[in-house]
Amino acid sequence: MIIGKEEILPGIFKFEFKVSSSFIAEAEPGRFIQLEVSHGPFPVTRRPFTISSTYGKSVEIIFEVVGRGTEVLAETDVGRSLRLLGPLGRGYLLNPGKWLLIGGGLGAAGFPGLTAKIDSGLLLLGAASRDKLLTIPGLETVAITEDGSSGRKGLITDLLGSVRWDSFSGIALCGPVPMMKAVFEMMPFPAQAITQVSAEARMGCGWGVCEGCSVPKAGGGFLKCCSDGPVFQAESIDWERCEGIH
Amino acid sequence: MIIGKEEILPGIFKFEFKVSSSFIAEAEPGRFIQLEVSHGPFPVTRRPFTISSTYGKSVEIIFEVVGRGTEVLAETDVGRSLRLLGPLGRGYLLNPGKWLLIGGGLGAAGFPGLTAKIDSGLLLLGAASRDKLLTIPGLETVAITEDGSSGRKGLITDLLGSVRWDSFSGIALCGPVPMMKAVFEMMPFPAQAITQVSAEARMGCGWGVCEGCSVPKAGGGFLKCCSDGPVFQAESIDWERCEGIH
Amino acid sequence: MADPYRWSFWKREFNSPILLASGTAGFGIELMEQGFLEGAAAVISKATTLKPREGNPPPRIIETRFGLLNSIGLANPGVDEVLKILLPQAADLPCPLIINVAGEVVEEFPAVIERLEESTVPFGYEVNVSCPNVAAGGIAFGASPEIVERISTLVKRVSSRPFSVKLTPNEGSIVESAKAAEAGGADAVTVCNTFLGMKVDWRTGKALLKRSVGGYSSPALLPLTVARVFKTSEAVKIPVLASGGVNRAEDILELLAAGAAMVQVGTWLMRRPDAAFELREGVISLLESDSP
Amino acid sequence: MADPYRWSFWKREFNSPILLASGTAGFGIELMEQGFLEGAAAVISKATTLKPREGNPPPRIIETRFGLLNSIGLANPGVDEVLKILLPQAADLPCPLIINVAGEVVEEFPAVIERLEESTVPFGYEVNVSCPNVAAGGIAFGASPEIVERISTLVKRVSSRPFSVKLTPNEGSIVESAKAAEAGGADAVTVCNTFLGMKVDWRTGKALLKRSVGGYSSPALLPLTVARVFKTSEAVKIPVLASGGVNRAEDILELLAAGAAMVQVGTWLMRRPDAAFELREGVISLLESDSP
Ligand SMILES: Cc1cc2nc3c(=O)[nH]c(=O)nc-3n(C[C@H](O)[C@H](O)[C@H](O)COP(=O)(O)OP(=O)(O)OC[C@H]3O[C@@H](n4cnc5c(N)ncnc54)[C@H](O)[C@@H]3O)c2cc1C
Ligand SMILES: Cc1cc2nc3c(=O)[nH]c(=O)nc-3n(C[C@H](O)[C@H](O)[C@H](O)COP(=O)(O)OP(=O)(O)OC[C@H]3O[C@@H](n4cnc5c(N)ncnc54)[C@H](O)[C@@H]3O)c2cc1C
Ligand SMILES: Cc1cc2nc3c(=O)[nH]c(=O)nc-3n(C[C@H](O)[C@H](O)[C@H](O)COP(=O)(O)O)c2cc1C
Ligand SMILES: Cc1cc2nc3c(=O)[nH]c(=O)nc-3n(C[C@H](O)[C@H](O)[C@H](O)COP(=O)(O)O)c2cc1C
Ligand code: FES
Ligand code: FES
Repeated sequence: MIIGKEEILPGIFKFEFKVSSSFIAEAEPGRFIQLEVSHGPFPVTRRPFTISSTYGKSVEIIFEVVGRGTEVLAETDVGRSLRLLGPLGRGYLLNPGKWLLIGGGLGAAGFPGLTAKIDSGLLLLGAASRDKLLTIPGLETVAITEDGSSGRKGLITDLLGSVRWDSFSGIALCGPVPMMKAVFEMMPFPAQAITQVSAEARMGCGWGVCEGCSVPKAGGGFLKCCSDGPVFQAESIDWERCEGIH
Repeated sequence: MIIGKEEILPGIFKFEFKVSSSFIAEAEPGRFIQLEVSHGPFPVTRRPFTISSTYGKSVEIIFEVVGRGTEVLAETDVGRSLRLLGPLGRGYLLNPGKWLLIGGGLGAAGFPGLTAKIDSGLLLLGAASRDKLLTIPGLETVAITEDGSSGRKGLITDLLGSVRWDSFSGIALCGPVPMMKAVFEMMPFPAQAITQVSAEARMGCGWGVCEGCSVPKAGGGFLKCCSDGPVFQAESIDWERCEGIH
Repeated sequence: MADPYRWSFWKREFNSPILLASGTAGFGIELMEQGFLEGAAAVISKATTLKPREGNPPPRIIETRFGLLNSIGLANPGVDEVLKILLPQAADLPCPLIINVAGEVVEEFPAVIERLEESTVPFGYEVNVSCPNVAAGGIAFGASPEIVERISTLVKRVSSRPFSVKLTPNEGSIVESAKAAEAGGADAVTVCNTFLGMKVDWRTGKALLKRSVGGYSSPALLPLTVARVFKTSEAVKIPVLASGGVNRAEDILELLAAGAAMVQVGTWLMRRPDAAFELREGVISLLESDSP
Repeated sequence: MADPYRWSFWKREFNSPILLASGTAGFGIELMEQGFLEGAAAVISKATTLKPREGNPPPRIIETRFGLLNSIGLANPGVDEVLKILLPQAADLPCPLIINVAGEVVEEFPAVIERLEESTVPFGYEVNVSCPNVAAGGIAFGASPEIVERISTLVKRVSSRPFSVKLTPNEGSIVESAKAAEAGGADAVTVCNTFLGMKVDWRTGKALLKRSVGGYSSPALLPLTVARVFKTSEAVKIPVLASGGVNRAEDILELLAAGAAMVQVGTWLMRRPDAAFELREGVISLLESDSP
């Protein structure tokens, strides 16, 4: 059941669902849920959303309205029950020490939950404009927007020059594919090796059976976003073959 | 636009629509409208309803909820606009004198408008129960219900024995096909010859192009319910071949 | 203000890509009388056969949850009546009229068209090979590329006007049939007719259409038409006229992008007799909003 | 309270008419782990081929307005891995497992099945002749009754277990193919695989699936399946397993009334992993409400 709903930015919503305690126990950062957005048969498949954070017996997601499914979802009111599958997939492999979180747009939606599980961290946050810039509490944050409406003006890659890569024990990267690819390619090799990305793919089932959610694998073949991921070692992905997927 | 809505009997609604004066001018008794019941694409076709009556610049229909289209319509509120085509088809050929109106269930929905155009008349009205028995003002009425909950108990054919057929100059018959067939077959020949029936058929277009609404024609072939009718000389229909159509 | 958008086929230019599909527009006469032909590039008539056909027993139209089943059975007054009554009335249409032709045997197609050549009204023909070939036990003519080519060749021989062959998605290979139509001299292919469909009442076990199976149309079938238009337009050089599943301006643009020269609107026209006008407006405004 | 309703095929009786369709249930292992196999008479595995197949490049799944396009490309680890890893895990399934088999050439079908005979796990096979026949330029095996019969005969020869031939609605004649499968010794036909579909972005002119066309599934296609089940079940004596468009208990009863022995659920299972349970409950309660 939806117990909280807030339009945190124009067209960007935070929804809070009541869930079971076993759900909470398994809701590791980086895992996701499959939400049935409509009661009727269309859209046919569920929609995947990263678990943003959990509180007590509730789970939060943050999503942007980008098409029919998210539109229908945004119109759903508090008190309604939606079928929800999860937590699904594999989340972040956590290790102690300081983390660098790099998020583009809604890619940062999963960072609140991750923040709660790491010792300390620095967040680089990019968005098109302040209207699209999420607020992730509890972390030192450097923000950049394409139009300069908040923080510095430019792309997130413009922030990378000053990063002291060797001060981090883990790196989390999430955002649109071209942004992840660009960031990954600018990283020095040792940083690449400790980077985990949260990938996105069109999903059919979300639980490993349909082979719909393939992500190109380094060295050939494909990974399943929903069950091999959605969080992957950045090095395990073939970024060249990712081009144009979304 | 819907300007009036009333549930006159359980599951039976009267809707009033605002229409143009040219519509009113052409709204002869027995003609019908094609109503677009939903904004979305399903159900695909419009739904036909007899013009029940007209007042000033408004038209009334009376309908029963029997499936998806009428369900959606019944849920539509006053103030909403629905696309409406009409008046369509051919209505009653009116002649002076006393008329006999024979209506079964919702078949009487078009009688208010007819009543307004004839000199005088007698109405025989049948229904399954009082819950389905329409009230047609302005006519001497004999009612009969299958369960006896209003008027006499029985079928409308039970009323025919006492009818003085030669006292009428016109007969209008409307109701379910088996009822119309039974009534027609019990009539003496001269009465058959002055009987007009309002037929029903599944419609595609409603304006004569799709050939979907065929009604078996006496002597072979088919009539188009929507443009040759819906009101026909009872003798022009092949009642045998009508069996099982609805 | 004149908009710059133009579509063309058969050496003629139109300000709309929309054709009104066979069986859903009559001969255009009722629509003309209501002023509803604006926005239509051309009207395609209901099926015309050599002899009058009374059509199938009712019910002929059944709605399903997400679409429409029809089993009209090519009801039409026959080519003599068409020539005598309907074509003279259709002479006043504000847009060209294409006559859809059907038959029970191969020879009936050229026979009907030979008769239609007597009239000056038709702009061209649409040859419906989706109907059952009585001589082949009821399998559609369109199931066999050889028969499609044969019909095209025979029609070509008697016709002074361009013609399209309307293919079936239910039997055979639509791509092979399109190639066969082209080889036989067809000037276009229509892709495609309705898909075979049926509805059964599980409580009684009975089909709801009197003739059990019929043609199924639905906006949900658009992706099926898109795929078939894409594949046939890759395989032939003649224009592909798309038919199936259109009820929005976006649908028309999608079919054009997939390779169609023109796009037909059928079932939706029964719901919206002014569909051509509405959809053309929609197409133009999408194109305008898209142009830089 | 035990309900009296039973369905049977291949000499086995089930308390449900529901099969989980190929490609949407894996090998049943994930569903078993979640307790979601209750209500399923049997699971049909994803396609198994001789060699491992990595499948098509993404995107492989695209939603359209009223349905789903998929272009998985028969991704699977190959029969060796299936025998070594998946079948041992699937040995614990609470219901039978039918292995779906695909191939690029005719000989691959019996070759895969010969290997599968090494395992005691399969209950039977489903032979997918909807995939492209590489030796025939990519036309589906199912387009030709001769090839369907040939594959059936070859499979029959090596198989100790019953098998169904899964037909395609896109090419050829589904009725002729069903008869050919029966003639070749098939123990059932599955009617049918997905319809060819496509979605194009009109602004860019590009297909949304990387491989342009794919298989289209939608609840709106139910009437197409009903018609094909009706026609094939009239033409053959072996059981017809219906597949396509099911998402309600009524749909299952309609397909059974049209002639199906069992009914598959595919796309809907991806949305509702517990679909078998829900739908079976629905079927039983409709049957109960209908009985006098
Ligand atoms: C593991 C995972 C986690 C995700 N987490 C979030 C999240 O926390 N917040 C959020 O806003 N979004 C998230 N997404 C993306 C979200 O699922 C899509 O935006 C949503 O499914 C779009 O549905 P729609 O019907 O509104 O759009 P559609 O009308 O289906 O498509 C609109 C556009 O959205 C994109 N899109 C559609 N489906 C997907 C998909 N499955 N993955 C990626 N892009 C897609 C396409 O570019 C498409 O053109 C996540 C996706 C995945 C795979
Ligand atoms: C000329 C004409 C005038 C009509 N006037 C009235 C009227 O004044 N009041 C009224 O209540 N009904 C009238 N009807 C019937 C009305 O059109 C149908 O009840 C309605 O279309 C059912 O739509 P649905 O979607 O609710 O039902 P559906 O779900 O489509 O069908 C439910 C059941 O209704 C019956 N039905 C469906 N369509 C028709 C149809 N076109 N004709 C006859 N039966 C049908 C069938 O038996 C079907 O099993 C008229 C029909 C015609 C042809
Ligand atoms: C009621 C009806 C009658 C039709 N009659 C014919 C016909 O006579 N000849 C023909 O070639 N196609 C006929 N069709 C098919 C349509 O022309 C069109 O190809 C098909 O319906 C798919 O397009 P749509 O989805 O726009 O309806 C008919 C379709 C319907 C719904
Ligand atoms: C994602 C997906 C994968 C599929 N993979 C296979 C497959 O590997 N082999 C096969 O025979 N059918 C495959 N199918 C077809 C289904 O088994 C089923 O026949 C079809 O989707 C129609 O049924 P539905 O409407 O219930 O989905 C697949 C369908 C989908 C949606
Ligand atoms: S979404 Fe089905 S396997 Fe990943
Ligand atoms: S409903 Fe179309 S011709 Fe009568």
